[in-house]
Amino acid sequence: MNRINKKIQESKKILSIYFTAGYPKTDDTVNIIQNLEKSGVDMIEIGLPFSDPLADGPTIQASSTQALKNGMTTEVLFKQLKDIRESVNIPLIIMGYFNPILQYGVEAFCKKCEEIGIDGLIIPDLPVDVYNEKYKATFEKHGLINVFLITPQTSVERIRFIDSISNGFIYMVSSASVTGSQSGFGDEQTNYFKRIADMNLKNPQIIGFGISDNKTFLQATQFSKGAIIGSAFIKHLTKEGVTKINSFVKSILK
Amino acid sequence: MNRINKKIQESKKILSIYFTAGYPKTDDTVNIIQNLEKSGVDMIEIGLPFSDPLADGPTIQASSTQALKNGMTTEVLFKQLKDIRESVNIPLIIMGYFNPILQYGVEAFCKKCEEIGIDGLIIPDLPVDVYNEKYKATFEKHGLINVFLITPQTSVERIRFIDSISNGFIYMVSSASVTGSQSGFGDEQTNYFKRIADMNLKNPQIIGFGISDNKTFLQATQFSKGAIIGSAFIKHLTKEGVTKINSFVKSILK
Amino acid sequence: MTYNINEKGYYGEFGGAYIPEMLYPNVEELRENYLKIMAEPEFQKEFNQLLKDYVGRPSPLYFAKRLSEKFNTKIYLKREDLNHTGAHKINNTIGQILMAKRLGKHRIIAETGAGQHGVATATVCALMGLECIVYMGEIDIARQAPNVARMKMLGATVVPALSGSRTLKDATNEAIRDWINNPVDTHYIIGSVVGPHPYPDMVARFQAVVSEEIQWQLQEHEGKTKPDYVVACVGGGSNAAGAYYHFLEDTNIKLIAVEAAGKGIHSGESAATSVLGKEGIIHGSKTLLMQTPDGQITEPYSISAGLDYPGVGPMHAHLYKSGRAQFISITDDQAMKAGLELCQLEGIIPAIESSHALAVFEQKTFLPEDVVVLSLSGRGDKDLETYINYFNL
Amino acid sequence: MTYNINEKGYYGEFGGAYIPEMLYPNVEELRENYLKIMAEPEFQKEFNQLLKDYVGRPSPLYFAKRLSEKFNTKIYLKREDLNHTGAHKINNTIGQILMAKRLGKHRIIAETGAGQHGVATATVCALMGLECIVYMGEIDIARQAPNVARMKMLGATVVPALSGSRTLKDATNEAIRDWINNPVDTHYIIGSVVGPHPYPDMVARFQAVVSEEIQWQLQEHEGKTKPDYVVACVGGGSNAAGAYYHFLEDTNIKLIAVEAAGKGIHSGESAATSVLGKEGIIHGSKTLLMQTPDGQITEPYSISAGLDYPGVGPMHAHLYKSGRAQFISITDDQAMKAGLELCQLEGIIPAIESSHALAVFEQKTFLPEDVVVLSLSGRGDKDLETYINYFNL
Ligand SMILES: Cc1ncc(COP(=O)(O)O)c(C=O)c1O
Ligand SMILES: Cc1ncc(COP(=O)(O)O)c(C=O)c1O
Repeated sequence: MNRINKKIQESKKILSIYFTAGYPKTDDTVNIIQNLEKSGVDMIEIGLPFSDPLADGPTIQASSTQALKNGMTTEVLFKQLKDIRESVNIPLIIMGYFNPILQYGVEAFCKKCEEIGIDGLIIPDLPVDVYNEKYKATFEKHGLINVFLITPQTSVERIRFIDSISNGFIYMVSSASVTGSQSGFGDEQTNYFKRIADMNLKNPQIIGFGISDNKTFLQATQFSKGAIIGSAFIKHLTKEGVTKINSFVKSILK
Repeated sequence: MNRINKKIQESKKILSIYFTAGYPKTDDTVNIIQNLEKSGVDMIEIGLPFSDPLADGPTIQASSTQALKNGMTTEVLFKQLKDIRESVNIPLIIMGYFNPILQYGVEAFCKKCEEIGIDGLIIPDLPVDVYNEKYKATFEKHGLINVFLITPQTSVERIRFIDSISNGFIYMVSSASVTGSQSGFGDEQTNYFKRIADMNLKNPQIIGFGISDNKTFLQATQFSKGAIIGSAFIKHLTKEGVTKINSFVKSILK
Repeated sequence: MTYNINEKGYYGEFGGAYIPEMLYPNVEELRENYLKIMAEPEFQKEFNQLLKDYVGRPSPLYFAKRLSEKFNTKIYLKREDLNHTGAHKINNTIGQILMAKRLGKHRIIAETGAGQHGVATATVCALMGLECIVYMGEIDIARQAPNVARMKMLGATVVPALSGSRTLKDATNEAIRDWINNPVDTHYIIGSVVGPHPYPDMVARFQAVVSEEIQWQLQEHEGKTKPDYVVACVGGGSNAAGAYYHFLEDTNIKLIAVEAAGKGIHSGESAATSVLGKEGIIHGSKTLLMQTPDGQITEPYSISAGLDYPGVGPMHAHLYKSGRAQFISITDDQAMKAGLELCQLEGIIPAIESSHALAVFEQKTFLPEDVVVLSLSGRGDKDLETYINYFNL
Repeated sequence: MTYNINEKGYYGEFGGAYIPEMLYPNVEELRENYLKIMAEPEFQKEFNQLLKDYVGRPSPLYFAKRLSEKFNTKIYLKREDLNHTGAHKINNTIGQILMAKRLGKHRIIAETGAGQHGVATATVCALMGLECIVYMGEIDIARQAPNVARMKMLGATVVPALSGSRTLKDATNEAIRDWINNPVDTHYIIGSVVGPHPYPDMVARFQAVVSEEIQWQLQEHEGKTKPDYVVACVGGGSNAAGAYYHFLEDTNIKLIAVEAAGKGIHSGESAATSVLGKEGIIHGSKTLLMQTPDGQITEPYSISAGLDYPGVGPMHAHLYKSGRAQFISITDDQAMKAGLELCQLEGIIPAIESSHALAVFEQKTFLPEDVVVLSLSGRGDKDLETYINYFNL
């Protein structure tokens, strides 16, 4: 059973952390992953940096730009992750834009992920229909869960459809926004969280975008299986480097 | 008999000098006129300065601008010239653009000229036909000779016509150019001088534009009754003020 | 009474050819030939073809919906701003370059204020492969830099006029001086309905295409060929002459001429010739002009280089004197405001000259059913810096 | 084989909608409605009326006599430079603003490179009274200052894109981010035949008026509706798409696409996508783009801001891949020279983008009887400073 599915079966709320591979330093990747697991994080999204991350806000953009400057590439990332499963057990997801994956070759990319022990992929600009038509078989062959997003604007029908083709969790974007642009959730968002919760989807939802602290984590997980923190953690890395990861995670979980 | 006609009857070549009234100083007018006569000049053209002297080159333009800045006006000029005939006997011509004369009133202007003892007018932008139709009678009533210009481009017919309506002399522009833009005469111009001389006009020709020294004065008067110096004299005034007028004139006549 | 020119070259008492003898052969050659040449079918064909394929005529007659709503009347903009080179000026230069070629000239001179006429002249010279010298006041060179650049790109020589007020009036003087100095091979393309006869009439005829088009375009829009009002700014008066031309004799059609009042009519910094001017002679023509009591021509002022001229063409002097046209003066501030308003209501950045015409709507009330055609004589690309600085954008 | 789009939104293997889920509702709404809305007679009427009265269409098809003589072939220039706002871009923004209104949007965003699309968008927003935000790379803001000024005059907010190469690509990213953040009330007016389906097709259809006109205009000039060649520059590819549109399926008509080679194709400073690009995803579309072996999008370079884009639209990727169009790369130097030549031979100052197309005549020989239609996509007013500095005028 895929580590994501296993993790979801646990009764606890899930804290997932996103970081950009190669940031702040090229070789911080493994170190960050290990520290995150040690600090009690349940799942990790490893960002494959992209030159034109159009769904991301300024914080993640800047970290991607820096990572690329540092020399991060798909090849380098795979090398860094080669032995990751010797030390890390929690689910690992690669989050990246489609073009670098396409250039690597989707088949080759998936194969490599499988070899390393990656559990899933989030590719924001790979549309559902293209995935279904062209890549689903490949993903499944390599035991990879493809995670789809929904937003407050996603129609009920489409949510049901996405639920039907998902087999891990649904990445629920907290509000219409690129990453990092929220601070705290208002009525509109809580209503949206409730509305989705009430749909009783087969896949659990994990909420991302705008989770930055204990308060927003609790708000989000009140209506969902878990929450994903991205920009807030990147900001922490920018300020503190790879030290004090533990205290960052503790400040979320309290 | 008008002083211009009388002067022309003399057998000698005529040297006529142009200067801009009110330049270099407002009150230089009378002084310059007296000095020119004393130095042996035969005729004087008193320039009534105009803001937009479009037939004049940079030297005369600049002197006009300065004269206007000095406060020269038609009224002021007439005041300065009020008693000029007490001290000066040679022909005096006022040269001015039409607009200031029009604003003064053509009739009033002519009357004033007569009172003062002005002998003629040169108004470069008063066309022959308008003069004939509207102003000839007025000029004649006040004993003023209107001097017309011809240029190398003027047709034979038109020269004959201008000759027929002239009764003093014809102002023969040496070449197609605004004032002051020549230095020395070439074949083209001498041919033109000869061509006109050969026409045996009833009015003598006095050549203007581009006479600046003894050499050009002699060249010009070889084929004509006289020559007019403008820019060269203004340059002298700019450099020397009203002093040494005598030596300037001597340098021309040698 | 007629509002057009008579056979002697006068509009009423205005016009004529008050030129030095040195210019006589040139002007006379033109006077004798211009109507004959313009009537030639070959000329007509070439002129119309270039207006269509090169200039982009007909220029649209655009119903300005939001502007009309704001002022509760029907406003049509005659879009001379869409012409090649950005103003009505090119209608005239196309005509004159064809004229010059037929007269055998191969050197072209022009004066320019806003630079639009200079650009339009440089353009047709490039098109025909003729040498081009443009005189432009030193001050205008500074405030209309984009147009100076355009003339250079087009291969023209731009000569600064350094005398007098160093604006349009002085550039015109310099051009005339050049013409005096080059009487045989050179044609002087005057840029407005000014100068000695036959220029005002010739330029008006080349610009008349504007009102000719308005007639059939209005027929399409409104089912009638006649507007109630025609509004145009007046520097020298060529865009107004073009917009009025076919309506001159029909006094049911009201003509409004808009002049630049600069910082205020009586501020001493103005170009409102009809109010401040007196009859006189400027640039070879008897007309209204701003002058001292002594007959010295005054240095005018307007924020708009194209209106910064102390005279008007003789046609306009006559339209004023006879009462055929109503003259309205618009200050810098009023014009700039009206210009920005057009940008933001209609998405059209007008030349500041044209903005003066647009400001009429704040000054005068029209009826809801009035059809008001306004000559949008040019686009504001050349004026961006002035607008930006003025509004601190 | 067809060269047009298929019902799934692909040109051959290129196109599609590779967008984040956050954009799905917006793009889907558009995809479902665009053809229906465009087919409405009311839409057609309003679109065509604005093209005529506001934009100034038809734009002339001008036979460039002196240019033709120089290159010993028959060159016709399609004069998009005469359009309101100075380029072909407005054809598309007029269409899209009408589309946006029918979709009930009241906030408009756009990206811009040369600023032409930004100005065209700001213009139609002013015309319709809609809020307008334009994203523009910081570098482009500096090198296309007149267009920035124009957008401000028109009431638009210009937001600098500070990421990446700070040119068109990054401005597009920022616009997409804005759209993600404002999914309900906002329409994104993309300025070229790029972006997720249905944008490339929608923009091509709005620009198709260009080749529609070419057909009947060529009939008037040459007695036939079909040229031998159609030449256009390609940044994203919208002016080319418009000029090719009605000729796509007729392979007797040769299509030439001109890309910017910057300082030389292999200089590392270039935007010659067809030569340097590989298949990939950019701005929601599968197409050819310049990228590292690792799939990072390369920062392109061209002296011309409008061609300074690392991709091409999917239609053009298909035209290239299928061999339907010949792709030619032109360096900065070649383009600048060709631009100046047009100024001095024809009196037309072209946009530097269009100058790239013009440079083809030095690279490729045509037969004397060939009828070559070249899309003069815009005028050079926005580029004066670049020209002047380049040539030290
Ligand atoms: C756009 C525009 N409108 C108007 C004028 C004023 O000229 P006229 O009064 O001859 O139309 C100019 C002169 O340069 C101009 O450029
Ligand atoms: C004048 C002009 N031509 C061409 C282009 C390139 O765009 P496209 O390839 O979409 O026609 C631009 C872009 O700004 C432009 O302004």
